[in-house]
Order: sequence, then structure tokens, then C-alpha cells
Amino acid sequence: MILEVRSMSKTFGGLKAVSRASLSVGEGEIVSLIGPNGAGKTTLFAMISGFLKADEGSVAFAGVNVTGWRPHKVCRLGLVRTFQVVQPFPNLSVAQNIAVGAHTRLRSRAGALEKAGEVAHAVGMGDRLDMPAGSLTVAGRKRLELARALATEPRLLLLDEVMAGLNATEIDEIIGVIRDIRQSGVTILLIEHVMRAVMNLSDRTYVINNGVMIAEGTPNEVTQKPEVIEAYLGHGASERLEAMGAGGGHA
Amino acid sequence: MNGFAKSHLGWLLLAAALLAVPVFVKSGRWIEFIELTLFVAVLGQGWNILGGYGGQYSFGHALFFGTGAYIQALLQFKYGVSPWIAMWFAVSGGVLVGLFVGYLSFRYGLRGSYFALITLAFAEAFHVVARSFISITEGGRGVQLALNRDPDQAIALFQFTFADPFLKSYGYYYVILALLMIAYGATWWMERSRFGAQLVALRENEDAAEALGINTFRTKMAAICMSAAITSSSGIYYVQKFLFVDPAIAYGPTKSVEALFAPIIGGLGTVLGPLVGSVFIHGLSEVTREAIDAVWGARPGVDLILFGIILVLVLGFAPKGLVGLAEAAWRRVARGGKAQR
Amino acid sequence: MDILGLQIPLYSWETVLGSAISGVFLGSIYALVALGLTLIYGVLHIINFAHGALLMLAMYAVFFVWHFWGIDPYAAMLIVVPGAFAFGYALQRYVIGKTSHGRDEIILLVTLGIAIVIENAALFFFSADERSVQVPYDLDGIDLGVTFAVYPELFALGGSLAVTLGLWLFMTRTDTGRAIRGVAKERQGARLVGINVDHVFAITFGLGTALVAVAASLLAPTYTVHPQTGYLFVLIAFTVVVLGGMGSFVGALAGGFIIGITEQLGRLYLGESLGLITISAIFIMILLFRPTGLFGHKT
Amino acid sequence: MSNDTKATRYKLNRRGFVKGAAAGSAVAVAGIAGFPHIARAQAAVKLGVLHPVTGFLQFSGGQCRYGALMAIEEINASGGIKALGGAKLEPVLGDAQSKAEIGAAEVEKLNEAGVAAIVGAFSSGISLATTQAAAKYGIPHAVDVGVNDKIVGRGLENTFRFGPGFGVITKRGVEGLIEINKAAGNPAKRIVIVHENTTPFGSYMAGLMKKGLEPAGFEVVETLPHPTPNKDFRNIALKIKEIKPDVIIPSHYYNEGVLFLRTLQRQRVSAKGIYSVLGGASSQYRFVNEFPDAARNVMDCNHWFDPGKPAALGQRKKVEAAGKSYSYEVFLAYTAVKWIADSMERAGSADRARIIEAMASSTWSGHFMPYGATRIVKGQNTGAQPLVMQVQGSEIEVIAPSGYATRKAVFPS
Repeated sequence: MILEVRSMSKTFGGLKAVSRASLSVGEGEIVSLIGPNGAGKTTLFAMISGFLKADEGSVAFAGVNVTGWRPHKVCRLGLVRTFQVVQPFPNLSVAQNIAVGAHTRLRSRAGALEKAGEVAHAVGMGDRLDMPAGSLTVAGRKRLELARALATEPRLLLLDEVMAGLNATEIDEIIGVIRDIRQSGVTILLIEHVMRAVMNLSDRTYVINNGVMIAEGTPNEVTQKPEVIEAYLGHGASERLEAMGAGGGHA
Repeated sequence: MNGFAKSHLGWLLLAAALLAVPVFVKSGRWIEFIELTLFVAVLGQGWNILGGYGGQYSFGHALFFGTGAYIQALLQFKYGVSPWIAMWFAVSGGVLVGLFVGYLSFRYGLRGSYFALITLAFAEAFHVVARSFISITEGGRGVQLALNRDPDQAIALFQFTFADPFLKSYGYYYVILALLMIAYGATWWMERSRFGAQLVALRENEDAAEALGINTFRTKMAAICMSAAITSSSGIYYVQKFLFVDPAIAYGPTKSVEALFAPIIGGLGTVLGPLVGSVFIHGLSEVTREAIDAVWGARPGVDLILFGIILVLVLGFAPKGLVGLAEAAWRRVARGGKAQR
Repeated sequence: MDILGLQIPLYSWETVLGSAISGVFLGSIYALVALGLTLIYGVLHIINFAHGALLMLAMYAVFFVWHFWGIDPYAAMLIVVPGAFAFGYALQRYVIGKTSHGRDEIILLVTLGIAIVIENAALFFFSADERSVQVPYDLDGIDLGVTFAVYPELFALGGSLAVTLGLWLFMTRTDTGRAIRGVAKERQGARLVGINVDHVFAITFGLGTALVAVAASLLAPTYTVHPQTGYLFVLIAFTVVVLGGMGSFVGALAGGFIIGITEQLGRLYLGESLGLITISAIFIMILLFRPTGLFGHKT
Repeated sequence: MSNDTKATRYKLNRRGFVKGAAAGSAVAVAGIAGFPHIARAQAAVKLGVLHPVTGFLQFSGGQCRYGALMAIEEINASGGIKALGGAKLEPVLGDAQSKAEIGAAEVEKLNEAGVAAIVGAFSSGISLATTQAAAKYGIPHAVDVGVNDKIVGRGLENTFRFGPGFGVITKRGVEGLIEINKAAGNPAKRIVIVHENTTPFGSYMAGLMKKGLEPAGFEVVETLPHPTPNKDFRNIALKIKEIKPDVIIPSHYYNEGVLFLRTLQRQRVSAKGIYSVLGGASSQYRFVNEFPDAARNVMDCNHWFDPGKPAALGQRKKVEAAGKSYSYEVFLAYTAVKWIADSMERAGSADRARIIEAMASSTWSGHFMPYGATRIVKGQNTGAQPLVMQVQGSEIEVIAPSGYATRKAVFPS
């Protein structure tokens, strides 16, 4: 197991956002984390990557106990996250943005920029290297977010809804990119609402609701589980689930 | 990015022009004018490192100027230390103050207006301390250094007012030019280094920077140290030239404001910004003053009214500073050229 | 008394109490100056560096109204306060709003630029001479035993309480007040609901300037006016605003009193000069440990 | 740059400079447009008038400039410099913006404008920088106010001060107090000193006063420093109330002076006497007119004119008729300019070096200050001294030393 999360909890002002949640990810896997809005997915990500201090529980990454580490330290060990709301460096160019990630492993500026170029090509934005990040489209920003994370040479990538706000074609392209990333040996844990992508990509899926892990298994297994359907139905998302599930079947 | 060599050439030409200023400027008045402009450009580059590149706006950069000036003056005044040795302590002292203020502010995560206000508060606290602990700082009397009138001692005592004709006329110019070149060289290097890239990244988005493996606290600490070192070095020049410092000169708000004006007007987070801004500000204030004097006679204040109005207008029309304005104009020209082709 | 080598002078309780009371009076002045600043900060998130210059300008206005027409400085409010409102409104609407592009560092410089213009215009038109308003009741007042409270001080104290109350009522009971609060809380949202945000900003700045004019009227019988008068209060006003919590009126009032009393006692014991370090110390401590201030909310 | 300042030579320099650094030179004719009729006179001698007329010293700087220009106008009206064939004085104005470095830069400007001498620069801090810069070019520099004793006597041949420095002022201050106390039967013993501590002026003053008073049998019970600017004096008033000194000695600038004396009055703090040394407000007519009650019987050891000289009283009328306050800045700068003009007459030349010589050996007595004939030692006019005044009724009367006194001191009051 490259990532072991053991019974993590977080309370915000009396509200339990995450409650004794555990999960694990094996080397080379793509694992997804799904759940309705406000279920605690992003909070869990933030705790794993060091942005939030957990009330209890532990995170072990690559055999190292990283509980309570600051994000930059976690990143240097090889665990990097992206943000649900993309956080580009708006006044920097695409190349400069990605180079910031590359600098985590490379001291030289020229080397980092060169690496940025390579990564940009890998995620399909090699033609936009000199554009200011602030002027990218939503899809472009999502790719940039991915590229920047990738440039840090992670062993595990936490992707927080990289497909939100994209159209069908763009989603297909990103799915391809993510596959390639896994191919290159990077393990991936992703939060996703786009069920088509979840069904398509994931080896295993965790379902979280109200801060509690309610299911774990292959995507097909978990979507059959009554408690999962209930969780979504409870939030009035049954149609969407149906539609998504059907879509996934087609692909 | 058209031509690394081209931009290199520009820098060399600029440096050569500045080095050669004494060849074509013979006027003491204009040398003094250029000196003051470069002095503020150094002060401003210090601010620019932290504020322009790092996005941490300080309102209290007098902290570093004042500390540099005081240490430079006091070591000579009290212990007869050579000014050439004192200057290293002056810069180190500035850096220590930077470490202290930076540690407290960044450890507690102060950003934006809060960081601005805490630096303001620290500068004021230092002002009060400099005024009140007379046994250490001489208090409001200030520290006045003995004037050297022996030309043979000019270099040893770092005082050029009564040196040989060349040194007398241009000695301090080369002092401030040397400080400028060190400061701008360091900034130029920084802009092309990992440290610079990480500093800019955290200015743009601190969370994203942290997620990408940047130790934002340490990067900010490094920035404030570099910033303090540059700004405090301008205090050395000030003391050696004017041989006097008091609490208001050192820690009053004037230097803090001068330090931030130049880079913001010139262009935040650009190597040349503070210099361009300082040239603009000093040129503008000189022109407005002379113009008002010429057409209207001496009217204290009118030149500054005009200066203030033009300043606000420039801010309105060039929010990215003069360097930004020039870049935009250049891009337009370049695009126009391409379209014609 | 000697504590850790530091000589602490012992004063009679009358002196200490008198000093604390003087802190209350001083604090009321701080609060008056800080109210306008905190209002502007709370809504526009501007650190208004022209605040001191505006105070100075308003004090001149009060002085001239008194000088030329013999109008008592308190009565002068009826003229000066609306004028200040209009001036502040125009300043935000047509200068700050137009030139700042909504960027903090630019706004900062614009307000600094405005301060330079106002200050030097005052120097040019009014000269650097110190001016004082002389009122017949300057020396009358109430003997509190330990100290004597003259009417101008009592009026300033009453004024600070009344203005805070009035401002609170205005913000909670009127449509304009609610609009201002709405904009302060959620700029984007307010825009969507159809509130003219630029207008509200300008009204807020106008109100802040009007408050400065109230402060000027209440200060006039005590202080001399010259183009640099504003500097006396600017830094303190920032401290009060931060201590009270940026945007909080009650905070500004309480902050004013706390700073006033602390400063006076600090100056009593540490000396008039070093005693001022208490203000910087409070400022730094609050920024580090409680940046939202005593009455502020998390943003 | 050459030290030679003959007008022709200066013009050459100027042209050379225009060629060298053309920027802004078209408007470089600084500050003469206010006096265009003078400016065009061929044989005019340029005189640098350098003060902080903007920034936080603007009031005093402006007063100085006013006094200096008044002297120049008078000299020109009465036929200019006679030894130079009636050459007019042409003021070249400089603004130090209340900053030492700007003061020094202005000296460079004045040098290139070809001034024969400089008068300035009010504050000690700025004067230190301007005298030093002027020394580079051998420009005679008369310091008008700048009471710091370290301005003169640091070996600059070009630097002169006509008025008194700290040392003399405090010495006379102590002597005056002893004299007044003695005449009243020595009722005063316990003293409180209140002084500003933000600028060299107040900080030095307090130390020197204490040193002078204690050997004379006074007891300095408490020294209370305060910053400039200062908002509130109630604490100090309360402390004084508790200490109950016989005499209060304040030393600060005008604003603080007004606030302090008014606070004492409001807080009903009384002493046998308020005896300020370089008090900001105590011997200012403006203060006496506006707050006669707070000013009542306040004594002050300060720069003052010889009340026996009608010229001084005439000037006062003129200044007040112009709506200005007749303050020490005005007559000190005025006298300094007159002195420079007299030295030009003696030198028979506008050459900088010859003016310096003439100033150093000056025996001028045509002024209205209580200094006697000028005698310069190391740049300082040794005869310069302050007087002790007291506000009596609506007038400021001289009460010590007895040779100049117009009234007897009201003490204890």
C-alpha cells in the first residue's frame, strides 16, 4: 500500500465533516472517492495532503507516517494534490506555472522550464506555453493544474474534481491524459462527480457520505449497493446517477 | 522572449551608461540628483523583493533603512569602528530585524493589510525605542559623526566631501551605484532562480505554492532577509554621506513611503521597476517644481499638489506601473508590425 | 519602586486616577477619528491613508467657519459635515474608484497621493500658520476632584458615544445602512441583487468623511490646526480600528477607550515618550494573536 | 566645479552644464520669477535662501524665508550693495522639504545657480547637511537658527552662525533664572523640566539645563521628556500637580507649547513661575494674542531683538501689517541676510572666499539684536545671546539681563 489513511476525523464548529474515515491505495492503482456534495471528500483530501490538521487518525505515505506534516513536505515525499477550485498563478505563463512544480525536484531554472515544456506536451498544452495562466479557459486551467502537479514528479496524485465544468469532449481527453499518467507509473486517488470517468478509470472506489465511509469496492460493485444509492437518492441525485451509470456502460 | 542576448545587451548598456555618468555629467547638481534617484531606487528594490516579488506589502521598510543607518553610525561614534567594518554589521543588523519581524508575522500567517500594518507598527516601535533609550542610541539628539577634512583619510574614513577632486565630486555617486548594482544584480539573479520562481508563485497563490512543495514560510523568510539586506545597505550610504542620523530620519514614515512608491509606480516584481519609478518620481518632482517656479515664482506646496495629481493620474492609467505600460505598448507595436508584414 | 532594575515611579492614587480619566477623554477623540476609518475599511477594505489629511481639512473648515462668521465649532457641524460628505462621496466616486482598478496597492497609493494633494493645497491656500479656535467656555467644566474636565472634553466624550449609537442605528434601521452592510458582507451578491455598488462605496466613503468632520468639530476647541495636524491621529486611528476589529463601530469606541487609557497610564509610568510603546505593543499583539480584533468577525 | 563665482565664469559653467545634462535645464532658473524686476539686473549678486518650506518644518521654514526675503528687499530698496556699485541682491530660493538629503541637493543647485552665499536652513539636522555641502564649494553659509552647537566649530571655514547656540542659551537661561529668583528673595528651589525629545533641540536643552541649574542651588526634581508632535499634556500636568515644583521649565515647539500651557491652565496647575527656555509658544505674539490667559506671566529665555532699537519695533509693525507673526525665525533670518550683505560691503566683492574672510573678521554692529559688535570665533558670533522675556498684559517684555530689561519680572506670580 502506498497510502494508508486510518480513521481520520475532523470537526468544524461542532459539525463532523469527516468521521473515522479510512482508506488505502495500492501502488499503481487508480482509486476514486465519491459521495454527494458536502460528504467530506475535499476535507479528507486536505487532511491527507497536510492542508488541514486532523482531529484524530493518521496518514502513512510510502511507509512514512506523514500525519501533521506541512503540505510542501508531503509534496516532496511524492504526494501532491490538485484543487477543486483551480488555483493557477494567474500572472505567470503556462510554462512558468508548470516550472514551479518542476522546481520541487530541479534547482536549475533552465531545467525546470525544459521539464515544464515536456509535461505541457504530455497533458496536451504544448502549444500554449507562453500564454498567461489567467487567460486560459476552464479546461485549460484544469489541465494546467494537472500539469503543475505532475511536474513535481509525484508517486501519488490526489485529483480533486479535475473534470468539473468540462464538456464531454474535454472529459474524454482528460480521461486519456489520466490513463497516460497512470501508465507512467503514478498512482492516482481522485474525487469525481462525473460518474462516467469514475466507472471508466477506477480500479476501486470508496463512497463517503456525511463524513463516514459507507462502501468500498469496484465501481460496479459499489454502485449496486443499496446504502450508496440511498445516499445519493437522499440528496435527490438518483436520476443523475442512473444517467451517469448508463453513460458509463456505453463507453 | 525574443532574444536572451538582446536583454543581456540592454543590461550591459545600462550598467555602462551608469558607470560612465561622470564622463558626461559634470554638474554637481545633476550628480546629486542622480545620486538621490539611485538611493531611492536601492531603497525601493529592497521593498520590491518582498512586496513586488513576494506580494508582502510592507509599510515599515524604514525599519531596515533605519537599523542599517543607526548601526553604521553608532559603531563609529561609540566604538570608533572603521566604517568599512561597520557596514557589514549594518547589513547584518538589518537582516536580523528582518528575521525577527518576518518570523513573527509569517509564523502567525499575517497577509495583506495585516502584514502592512504590523510592519508599520514595528517601525513605529523602533522609532519610539530609538528616541527613548538615550544611553544606547543618543535619543533625539541623533548621532553625529565627526567630519573628516583630511584628503588622505578620505578612503579610510569613507568620507569624500573633502577628498581629491574626483572622489569629492563622484565618490558617493559610485558608492550608491555600487549598492545599486549589487542590489539589481541580486534581483536579476533571483528572478532567474528557483528561489525567485517560488517566491513569485507564493505571491500568486500561497496554497497552490505550498501544495507544489514550496516551503512558503522559509521562502518568505528568505525574501524578507534579502529585502532587509538591500534596504539596510542604503542606510550605509546615507550615514557616510550626511554623517548624521536621528530617530525621525531613521524610523519616520518618510523612508517607508519612499521605498514603496518607486516600485509600485515603476512596476511591481520587475528588476527595473524601482529604478524606473524612482527616475519618474524624482524627474516629475523636479520638473513640476522648476516649472511652477519659472511661471509662478516660489509657491511652497504647489509643485507637490501637481505632483500628487500626476501621481494619481499615472496610477489610474498605468495600474501595472510604467514598466507594465511600456511592455503593453511594446506588445502593441510588435503586434502592429506583425500585422503589417 | 524598583522592578527588575526598571525604576517604576510611585504616584498618588489621585494622579493615577486622573491619568486614567484623561485616557478616557483622549480615547473618545481616538474613537471619533477611528469611526470613519473603520466604516470605510469595513465596506471598501481600503486602508485610507488620506484619513489624516481629511481630518485636517475638516478642521480648517471648522476654523474658517468660526473665523469668518463667528459660528461656534459645534454649530459649524451643520455646515461642515454635509460638505465633508459630498467631498468624500466625490472623492471615492470620481477619483479613488476610477483610478484604483480595485487593486489594494494602487488604492493605497491613490489615497497617499490624495493626502499629498490635500496637505499641500492646505499649505498653499492657508499657509503653514497654526490656527486655533477660541471658545468662551474653553476653561469651564466640572471638577472631578482628581482632574478637571472642561466642556470641550465632555462634549467630545458625549459626541463619541452619540455618534457610535447614531451610526449603529443608521446601519441597522435604514435602507441605505442595510445596503452598505450588504455590500460589506457580499460584494458580488449585492451587485447581483441590483445594488449600485459604486454608489454605495461612494456613500460609505462620504459617511466616513462626514464622521471625520464631526471629529474635527469636536477637536477644534482643543487643538491647533496646521497642514500637518492629521499626522497626530492617523497611526493611532489604525491601531484603534485593528484593536476594535476592522469594520466594527462598537469596537472602534471600545478600542479608542482602551488605547486612550493604556496610553496614558503607559506614559505615566514609562515616561511620555517610551510610554507610546504600549500602543505599538498592543497593535502588534492584536495583529499576531487576534487579527480580527475584539469585536471583529472572521472574514 | 570651480570655487570661482564671478558672474561671467558662472555663466560659462552654466552653459557647460546645459550641454552636459540637458534634462530639465530649460526651466532651471530656480525661484527667481517671484522677483522678476530684480532678476534681470545685470550686476545682481545671488544669495541662496534655503529653508524647509514644505514638510513637517514648513511653518518655521516659511517664517525664515519670509524674514530673509524681507531683508533682501530692504537692502535692494536702499541701493543694493554699495561696494559693488549698487548691485542688487537676487534671492535664489531652495526648499529642503524638511529632509537633510534634499537640503544638501539644494545646495548643489544653489552652487550652480552661482550664489555668493547661503542663508539657512532653520533646523540643526538640515543645517548640518547644508553647511557641509556648501563647504565643498567654499560657499559662505550663515546658519540662521540651528541652535545645535555642533554645527559651528567642526572645522568648516565657510560656516557661520550669527545667533546663539545651545550652550549660550542655556547658560543665559540659568543666569536669568538666578537673577530673577534673587530679586524676589529666592523663593524658588524645586524645578521640573518639560522638554521635547524628538529632535536634537529639546534633547540637548534638557541635559544642559540640568547641568547648569544644579550647581546654582536648584533642585531638578523631575525631567519629563515628550515626543513631537504630542497630543496630550494632561499626564504631565498631573505629574507637575503632584510634584508641586516652584518653577516649570518647558522647552518645545509652538504647537506643543500652546497645548502644554493651555493644559496647565485647564488643569489649574500653578507654580511660582513658568520659565521656559526656547519655549515654542511663550514669546510668540500670536499665542499671546489668542490665549492671553494661558500666556499670562509666562517667562521665556529665547532669541529676541534689542527692545531699545527702534528698527526692530518698526520691523515688527511691518511684519504684523502683512498678517504674519513676528517670530524669532523672522528676525534671525533677517539679521543673517543683513550680516551677509554687510560682509559683502566689507569684502568689496561677491567672491565667496572674500566674503568668508569678511564674515570671519566682521565687527558689524548695525543690527538690532542684543549682541553688540560682531566677533567671530570658529564661526560663532561670541556676542550672541538670548534675552529673557515675560508676557505682561498683552505685551512681551524683556525682564533680563538687566541691561536690556524693559520691565521688572513679575515673580512669583
